[in-house]
This record gives sequence, C-alpha cells and structure tokens, in this order.
Amino acid sequence: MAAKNGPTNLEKEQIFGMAEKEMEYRVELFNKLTQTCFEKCIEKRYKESELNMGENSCIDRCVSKYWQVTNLVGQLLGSNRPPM
Amino acid sequence: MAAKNGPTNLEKEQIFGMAEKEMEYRVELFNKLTQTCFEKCIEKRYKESELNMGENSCIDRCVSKYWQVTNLVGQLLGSNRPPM
Amino acid sequence: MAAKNGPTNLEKEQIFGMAEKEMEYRVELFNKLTQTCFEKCIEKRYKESELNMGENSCIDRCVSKYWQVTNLVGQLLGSNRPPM
Amino acid sequence: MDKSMLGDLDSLPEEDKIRMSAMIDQLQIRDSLRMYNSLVERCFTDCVETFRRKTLDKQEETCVRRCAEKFLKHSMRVGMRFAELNQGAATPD
Amino acid sequence: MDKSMLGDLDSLPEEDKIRMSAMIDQLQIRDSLRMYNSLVERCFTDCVETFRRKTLDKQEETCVRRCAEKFLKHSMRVGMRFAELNQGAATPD
Amino acid sequence: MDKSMLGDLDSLPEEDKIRMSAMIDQLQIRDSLRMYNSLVERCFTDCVETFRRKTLDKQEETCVRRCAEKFLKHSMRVGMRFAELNQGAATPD
Repeated sequence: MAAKNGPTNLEKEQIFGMAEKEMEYRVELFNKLTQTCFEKCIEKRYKESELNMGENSCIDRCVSKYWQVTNLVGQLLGSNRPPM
Repeated sequence: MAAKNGPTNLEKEQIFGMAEKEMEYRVELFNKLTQTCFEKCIEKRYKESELNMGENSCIDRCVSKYWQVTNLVGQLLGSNRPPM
Repeated sequence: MAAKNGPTNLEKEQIFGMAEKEMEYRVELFNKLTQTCFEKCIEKRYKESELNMGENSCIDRCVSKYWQVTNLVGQLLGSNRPPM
Repeated sequence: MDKSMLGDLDSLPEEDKIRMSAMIDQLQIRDSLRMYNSLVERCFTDCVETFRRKTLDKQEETCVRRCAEKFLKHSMRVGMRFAELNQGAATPD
Repeated sequence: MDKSMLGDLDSLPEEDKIRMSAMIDQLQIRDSLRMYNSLVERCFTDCVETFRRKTLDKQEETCVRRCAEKFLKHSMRVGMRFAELNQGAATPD
Repeated sequence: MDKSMLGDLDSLPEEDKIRMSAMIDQLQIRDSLRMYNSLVERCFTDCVETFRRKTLDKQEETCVRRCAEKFLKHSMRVGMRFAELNQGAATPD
C-alpha cells in the first residue's frame, strides 16, 4: 500500500510473471533447437553411443545456423530486443 | 473469511484458474489449427512470400472444416458447452 | 512467521510447486505414451470404430515396452527414485 | 493422474489440503482439454485431405467419428495398462 | 484470445479485475513467444538442409524470409476466419 | 537457463529474491522432467518397432541405451554452443 516502499504486490506479480515467461521462452527455444538439430544431424541407426566427427561438426553448424534464423526472424518481426 | 463479501480467496483462485485453463485451451486450439492448416495448404518451396489464390481458399476451407471437426468431436465427447 | 507451526509460506509454495511438477510430468508421460502407441498400433484407415484383436494386443505390449524404456532411461540418467 | 500423492502432505493443515485438491482438479481439467485438442488435431489430419469445399463430406465425417471413438477406446486401454504397471501388477508374457 | 471473458467476472472487486487483466496480458506474451519459437523451428526445418558451413547462405536466407512472411500472413488469415466462426458469422459455401 | 536474470531484480527485497530463485529451481526441475519424457519418447520411437512380445529384446535394449547416451551427449554439446552464442563468443567459420 505504501508507494515509496518499492513495487506493489501486483507490480511484483507482473515482474515475476514476465521473468517466468522469459525463462520459459528460453527453455523452449533450447529444447526445439536440441530436437531439431538431433533430427538433422544424428544417425538414427544408433550403431554406437559416441557422437562421431561428422555428427559433432554438424551439431556445431546446426546450432550456429539456428541462432542466425532466430535473429533473422526476430528482425522480421520488428522486435528491438535480442530474441535470446 | 467474511462470507457475505463475495467469493472467498480459495473460490477466487478457482475462478482464476478455470479462466486461465479456458484461455490456454483456446490458444492451443488456435495454434494447432494454424500449424495444421499451414501443413495442409502451404507450398513448402517458398518461391514467394505472398499467399497465392489457391493457398488462400485452401486456408479458408481448412479453418472451416477444422471448426466442424472440433464441434463433431465435442458432440461425441458428450460435452454440452460449445468447445470454442 | 511462527516457525513451530509447520512449514513456512515459502516452503509450502515449494511443496505445492514440486507436487505440481510431478503431476505434470506424469500427465505428459501418459500423453506421450498414448500418442506414441496410437501411432505404432492403430490402423489409420479407420474402417471401423472398434479396436480389433491385433490392435488390442499391440497396445498392451506397446505400453509394457514403453514402461521398460522409461525405467531403462531412468537408470541411465542415474536417478534413484522410480520415474513413475 | 490421481490424488494418492495427498498422502505425503499430512503435515499440511486442512486449508492447504483443500488447495492441493483444487490444484489437482485444475490439472485434470487442463489435461482433458489438451486431450480434446490432440484428438481433434489427429482425426482432422488423418481424415481431411481435400479442400475443394468448406464443409466436411459424408466420408470425412464417418472417418472422424471412427477415429475419435477409436482414440478414446485406445486411450482407456492405455490408461488401464498404465495403472496396472504403476501398481506393480505386471503379468507374465 | 480476447478479454470478453472478463464480462463473467462482474462479481469480483476492481482489484481482481486488474489481476485478471494482467493474467491475460501474460498469456498473450507467452502465446506470442511460443509463436515465435514455432515459426523459427518451422522455417529452419524447411529451409536449412545442409551443414557444410556455419553461416546461412543467400538461398537459405531468402527461403527463411519468405517462409516467415508467409507464416505470418497465413496466421493472420487463420485468425480472421477463426474470429468469424467464433462470432457465428459463417458464410455459405 | 541460468540465474543471471536475478541481476535485474536488485530493487526487490531479499524475500522476493529467494522466491525468484525458488521459481527458477522449479522451472529447471520441470525442464529436466520434460527432457526425460522427450528422450524416452524419441528412443522408444526409433528403437522399438515390433510388438510380438511384451518385453524388450536385447537388440532393442542396446538401441535404447545408445540412443539415450547419444541424445545426452548431443544435448550437452548443443548447450555448450548455445551458451557461447549467448555470450557473443562466436568463433570464425
């Protein structure tokens, strides 16, 4: 109730809520990135449990390109803040 | 604690919770509809950034048919309230 | 505020939160299991609305094997508590 | 999803048990709404292939009905087996 | 998603209406962040096929731009049709 | 997901920082449970094709083990690259 003592309860709820949405977004981005690059790069016959050299470099490039697509789409959507 | 002053805190929580679930449901319905009709109607080679006439009429019909399937399944599930 | 009267509000929030996450996990597991076994076992031409004998026994085995995979992955992840 | 978990919460006062129970009810509502959405998506995807008209034809409608009924029966059977496994009542092969 | 639902909540005091309105705003933010994530995933999956370099080539970039623009236009059209159906304003075939 | 975001919240009192930290912990728990669910679904889908018996055969079990190990290694590598990009530490092609 006292305005001088920092944010009100409702404002706090909104700060917490925004932070929560922001983190959910990052987690979802990471999960989609992981699933998508697994799909694109990993040999599905599972003949061994190690990642081979080809898979490793594919993963690095896949993450890098996914990042670029995220930024490119962010620009198109006119968002000013960095999407990640 | 005072019963005459409208809903209790727990009742309020439930009203808010129900409204939230209802809205989540609508958002999810809209998202699935959007993804499904994109899959069914849109040319994936992306030769241009405009929707062509065929895609536009496909989208309209897809939304209409999806709506009917939603209602049909709603009837089968015996739900009395409109699903949307 | 009184420490002797059971858990504090923050501790309660954490108990509730953990219980909620646990239930969300079980629901998600059940949903993925249902979707995956539908994909593996059900004839998609929908010539009838009954499950036939082959589909029924496929479902039973699919659930059983899915359960085993859940436990196997749980062991690999080194989790001590039962995953379900 | 069941309420057996409430057993772990005996240390909580009555008011909190009610709150926990309400939370479980809400998760079940969300769960059934999601199931409904998934069912619609699946049966639409499997049964509706052409977009020359804006209404379902007879064949599509029949397909959707069967798909939905089959999905519900499937889902119930999975639920029964799942519950058996959760109770450790696995039967021999 | 709209705020028409607030009409059902007249029995709640002003403070709760504000809280409800804030909840809707937050769901809309979550919704648009999810849409953004889905859009990126779809356009990446459809447009990026090779991993011989770590940067997008011109062709991939053009494909992603078109894909994203098309998805947004598609999404807006779906939203309009969806709103019409929600208002019972279905037109004849 | 990290706690660097807490830096933005210096205006909040100690109690709220604790609450925020608890929220982050819970999101991480949810996140790891979801990852676990996805991993099971993927390895089951890729490795289990026949339903003539109700127990996994040796070949299926081996496949699931490799799939799960590969997925975890993949996921860690993606996490490292992702963190580098988040810190602006992109290296030349």
